[in-house]
Amino acid sequence: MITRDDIISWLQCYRQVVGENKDYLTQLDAAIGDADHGANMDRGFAAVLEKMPTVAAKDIGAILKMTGMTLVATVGGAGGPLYGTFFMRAGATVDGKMELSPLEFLAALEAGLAGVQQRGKATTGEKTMVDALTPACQALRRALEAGQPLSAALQQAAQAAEEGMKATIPMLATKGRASYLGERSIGHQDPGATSSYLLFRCAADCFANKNKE
Amino acid sequence: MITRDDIISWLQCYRQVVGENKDYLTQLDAAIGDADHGANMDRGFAAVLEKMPTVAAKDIGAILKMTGMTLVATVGGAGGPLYGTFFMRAGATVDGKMELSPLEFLAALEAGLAGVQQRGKATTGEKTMVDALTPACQALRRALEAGQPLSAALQQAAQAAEEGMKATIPMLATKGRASYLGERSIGHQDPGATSSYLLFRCAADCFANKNKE
Amino acid sequence: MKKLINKPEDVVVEELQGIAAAHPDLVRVHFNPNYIVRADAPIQGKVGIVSGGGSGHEPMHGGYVGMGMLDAACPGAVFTSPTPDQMFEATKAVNGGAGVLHIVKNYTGDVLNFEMAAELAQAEGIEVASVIIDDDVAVQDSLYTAGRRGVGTTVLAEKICGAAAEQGRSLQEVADLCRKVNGWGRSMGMALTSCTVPHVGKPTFDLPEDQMEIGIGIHGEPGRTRMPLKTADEITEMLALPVINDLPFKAGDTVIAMVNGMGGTPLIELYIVYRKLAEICKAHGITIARSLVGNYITSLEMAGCSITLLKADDDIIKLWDAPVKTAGLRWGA
Amino acid sequence: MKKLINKPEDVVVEELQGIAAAHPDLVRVHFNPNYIVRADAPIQGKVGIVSGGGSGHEPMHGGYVGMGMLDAACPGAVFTSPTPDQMFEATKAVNGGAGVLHIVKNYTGDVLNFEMAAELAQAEGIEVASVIIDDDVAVQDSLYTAGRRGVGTTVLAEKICGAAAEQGRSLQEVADLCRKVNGWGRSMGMALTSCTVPHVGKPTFDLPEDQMEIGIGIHGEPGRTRMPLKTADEITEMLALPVINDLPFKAGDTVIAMVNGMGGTPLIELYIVYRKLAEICKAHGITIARSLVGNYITSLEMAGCSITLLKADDDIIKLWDAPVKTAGLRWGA
Ligand SMILES: Nc1ncnc2c1ncn2[C@@H]1O[C@H](COP(=O)(O)OP(=O)(O)O)[C@@H](O)[C@H]1O
Ligand SMILES: Nc1ncnc2c1ncn2[C@@H]1O[C@H](COP(=O)(O)OP(=O)(O)O)[C@@H](O)[C@H]1O
Ligand SMILES: [Mg+2]
Ligand SMILES: [Mg+2]
Ligand SMILES: [Mg+2]
Ligand SMILES: [Mg+2]
Repeated sequence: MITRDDIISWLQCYRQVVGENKDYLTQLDAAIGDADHGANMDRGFAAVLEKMPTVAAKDIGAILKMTGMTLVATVGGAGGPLYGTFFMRAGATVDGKMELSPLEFLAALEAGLAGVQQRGKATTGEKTMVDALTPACQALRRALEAGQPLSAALQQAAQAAEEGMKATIPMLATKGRASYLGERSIGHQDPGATSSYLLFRCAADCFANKNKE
Repeated sequence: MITRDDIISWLQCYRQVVGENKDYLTQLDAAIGDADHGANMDRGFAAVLEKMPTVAAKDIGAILKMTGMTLVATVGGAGGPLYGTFFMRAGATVDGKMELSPLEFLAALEAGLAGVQQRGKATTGEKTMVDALTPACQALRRALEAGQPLSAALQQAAQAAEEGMKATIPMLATKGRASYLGERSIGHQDPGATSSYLLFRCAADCFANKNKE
Repeated sequence: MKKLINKPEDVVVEELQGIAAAHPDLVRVHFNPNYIVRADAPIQGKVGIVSGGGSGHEPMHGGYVGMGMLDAACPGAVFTSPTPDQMFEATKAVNGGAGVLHIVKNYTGDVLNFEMAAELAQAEGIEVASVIIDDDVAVQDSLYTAGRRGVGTTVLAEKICGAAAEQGRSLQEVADLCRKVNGWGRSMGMALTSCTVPHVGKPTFDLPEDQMEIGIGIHGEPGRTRMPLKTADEITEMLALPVINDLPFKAGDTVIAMVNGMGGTPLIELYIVYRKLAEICKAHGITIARSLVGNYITSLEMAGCSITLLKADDDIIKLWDAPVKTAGLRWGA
Repeated sequence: MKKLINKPEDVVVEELQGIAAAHPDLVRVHFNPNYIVRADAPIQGKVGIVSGGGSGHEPMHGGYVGMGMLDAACPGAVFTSPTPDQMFEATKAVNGGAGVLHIVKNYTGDVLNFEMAAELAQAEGIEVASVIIDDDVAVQDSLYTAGRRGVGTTVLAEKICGAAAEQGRSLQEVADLCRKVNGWGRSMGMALTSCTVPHVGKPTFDLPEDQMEIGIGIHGEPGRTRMPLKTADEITEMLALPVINDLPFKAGDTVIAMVNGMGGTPLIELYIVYRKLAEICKAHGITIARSLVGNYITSLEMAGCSITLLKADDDIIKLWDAPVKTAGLRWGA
């Protein structure tokens, strides 16, 4: 089972990884966007970690909803409402739970993805975070349904996210800021797909010892 | 005697030399001024040459006055009124003359210098054109009074102008735009002193074959 | 990075403190969440108008808060859309009972954050209408993409709708007018240099000394194409013709024309561009009834310009001429 | 050189054509000699006010021609004082029988050319008074030197004297007022970058990425000292304290404050400077009654700013608040 402490360490891990990759994400955004994705995500997750004490005794749903609301309130840009919606929707599906089965965790992530797609109206192939989130969720479902342990399943999800992220490179952007560049968006990796890959990478790393469940 | 054709070829020579030294003069002005002295002088003397046909049959006084008035009307900056006054005053002293003795030419130049000093209120040692014009006029007077031929006298005047120009390098500017720089004006050659030196250099070159007078 | 700033992270807050100190007669600045409101807000019975977006486009939007234009502006981080709480609080602060119009530039971030704010405000019983400005002809329009960016027409829409709200028109009327202005306005921009986002510390893109970017937005992003630098006349044509042909503006049309500086271009150059734009309009039989030349919607210190034409009928011209009293645009008051 | 221009030699004329096209309601532009006059000049019985100087300082001076400010402006080549025929013709064009005031910035070129123009106008029987603005505290004042430069106070003097002339004050009164404003105004400026004079094609000076120039004028010239880049707060202090100490401005004084951009600095930075200036004034007990934040007297695309404080009595404040209708400064009309 995934405990609330696991969820918190996942968010802590992600906060750190975002900090380390701030310039990298910003650089990706400079090429086809407006050079703020790294700073945005960094600001948002710093705020999430600061707010963590407010959910000290709360359930996983509360933690994830706090995460989403904090992102919405501090990030701005496209990333704020999209990642905010991701975590708020994920949280709503696991309301009141103090631990999650792998399939419950998957369901939360899938609800998050659905929220992103509903808000952003993007589908795969448009060079957005959806291109990393979608294959990641799919791979996770496939692996779990095939009976693989969570840690292995998350490794596959992270790998699928990475492939999805890389697959954005040759894409022509049709959503988000990169779409304004038209043909010039081709050849660049999408910053949001990159931060989404990192989110799954962190999950895989954090839950590496969850082999048994 | 100096004929009106000599005067015209002096001005033509100067126009060409100013054109050739436009960037040099501007560069000097960029260091301690506002990077326009070359363009200013070039614009002014191009206009003078264009107006030359209007004094086709006129006397030397008229030619010099036309030169001064044209400079006033086309140069602007400090250089415009100062060089303009120089030529207008010089012209006024030789009104109606179709040729000049060397001493008459000297008197015209001295009147021009006096005009510059009256307008600009600068004396020697202030890092301006006065620092080239003054020793040049003095050297010319000394040489002519010592009975030297015009060409030799003008060579000495040009040399004195050059020395005066170089002497502006270590000076602290107290007049003109360079004065705003305070101590930082030290170590740079004054652009106006440079253009004044070139004026005497042209006279020396143009009147080189006036040995006999 | 050469900027008159203290710390990159303090840029927006310190700017807002400066605005508060400089214009107490015009505006109040609220911090946490950050928004700028008219000093006399809310005005009972008047439609409130709220806009907002990333910072770095000054005077837009904060400079347009005041009588006859915006009731509130919500500044995000530099080039980053503000967050919903800002627009939500600003909407409450300007609601005078006649509803609130959100003027939103078409960027995914702006649209999503304003959308969330509108949902929150509506949940509290405030009537909110949202109009999206998408006037940038450099971007191909399509139902299947994010669509066109909102650029110069935003300024004109804020002025014109502000005047209409001041007249006492209803939310529906002001929103319809805003949609009309958006439908009749077209813009295109170009850059001679990139700009430097404070927290990034270096230019967003490198642009060689002999190259320019055509079809840029207002976030320091590269444009649609990079090409060798051309003369002001050629550049003006490259911007004006796509604008004219897009609506299309026709002989006999009357327009409001804006030549906008991106922040680092001196006014002397903008007038050179305006001169050519006036020639081009004349050649097309288009009458420029009113004009703006200056820095109105910028990208930090970017050098470059944009051109906006807005087809104008009598109503629009009258609303344009109505008094406006803001830090960034002022006449008749 | 990256500029929105056609040919360097056509910059000023094309800019003037642009101004003429953009503001036919405000001004007429005369070519050969070049000057900009109020559309309704000459105004019978009103003192005419003429200023001028090199181009490249836009909106100064052409942008200040109109009701309540200048009657005419004479633009020279970029950074080069205009020639006497321009001021002479402009003086004749605005003379409404009550005499003409020349507001002259203290640069040798400006002073000499205006002087010659005044002589020509006086010879034709026009009463001319000249007031020289020399407010730059970066330059040591002395009877034996060219003295201080005229910078920011010029803009304030033009506004205030323009209002006084509009009220019908006599030439003597307007000239005395102008001298008072000059006596009560002090400025200082700094640069983060150089600027590029069009016909030169490269920056006037090189300034390394980590250096700035303090005590600059408005002609792209280097300043009094070069030093490592500092924060906005430190820079504001370095400009404000010499300004405050020079007059000196004292506790209890009321001032008009201007934070002026040199052309390439975005407004967001100017407000950060204004914030600190307001703090400093407050700490000195100085009340800022009115303020201007923006590009008012520039050096082409130079990045940097200047600070101007003008001690203001009731008369000056009332004249400041009077309506003004120009391209560069407008309120109440
Ligand atoms: N409509 C959308 N749906 C899903 N993701 C989107 C959408 N628009 C943008 N994104 C994602 O957001 C990322 C940019 O985020 P960020 O830089 O924070 O916002 P902004 O573009 O407003 O500056 C893009 O790289 C892309 O992955
Ligand atoms: N008061 C003065 N008297 C004599 N010469 C002066 C004076 N002021 C300036 N100059 C000369 O003018 C030159 C600058 O001319 P120019 O660059 O054309 O004018 P500006 O300084 O107005 O740009 C200086 O190098 C100096 O020699
Ligand atoms: Mg971004
Ligand atoms: Mg010069
Ligand atoms: Mg952004
Ligand atoms: Mg000059």
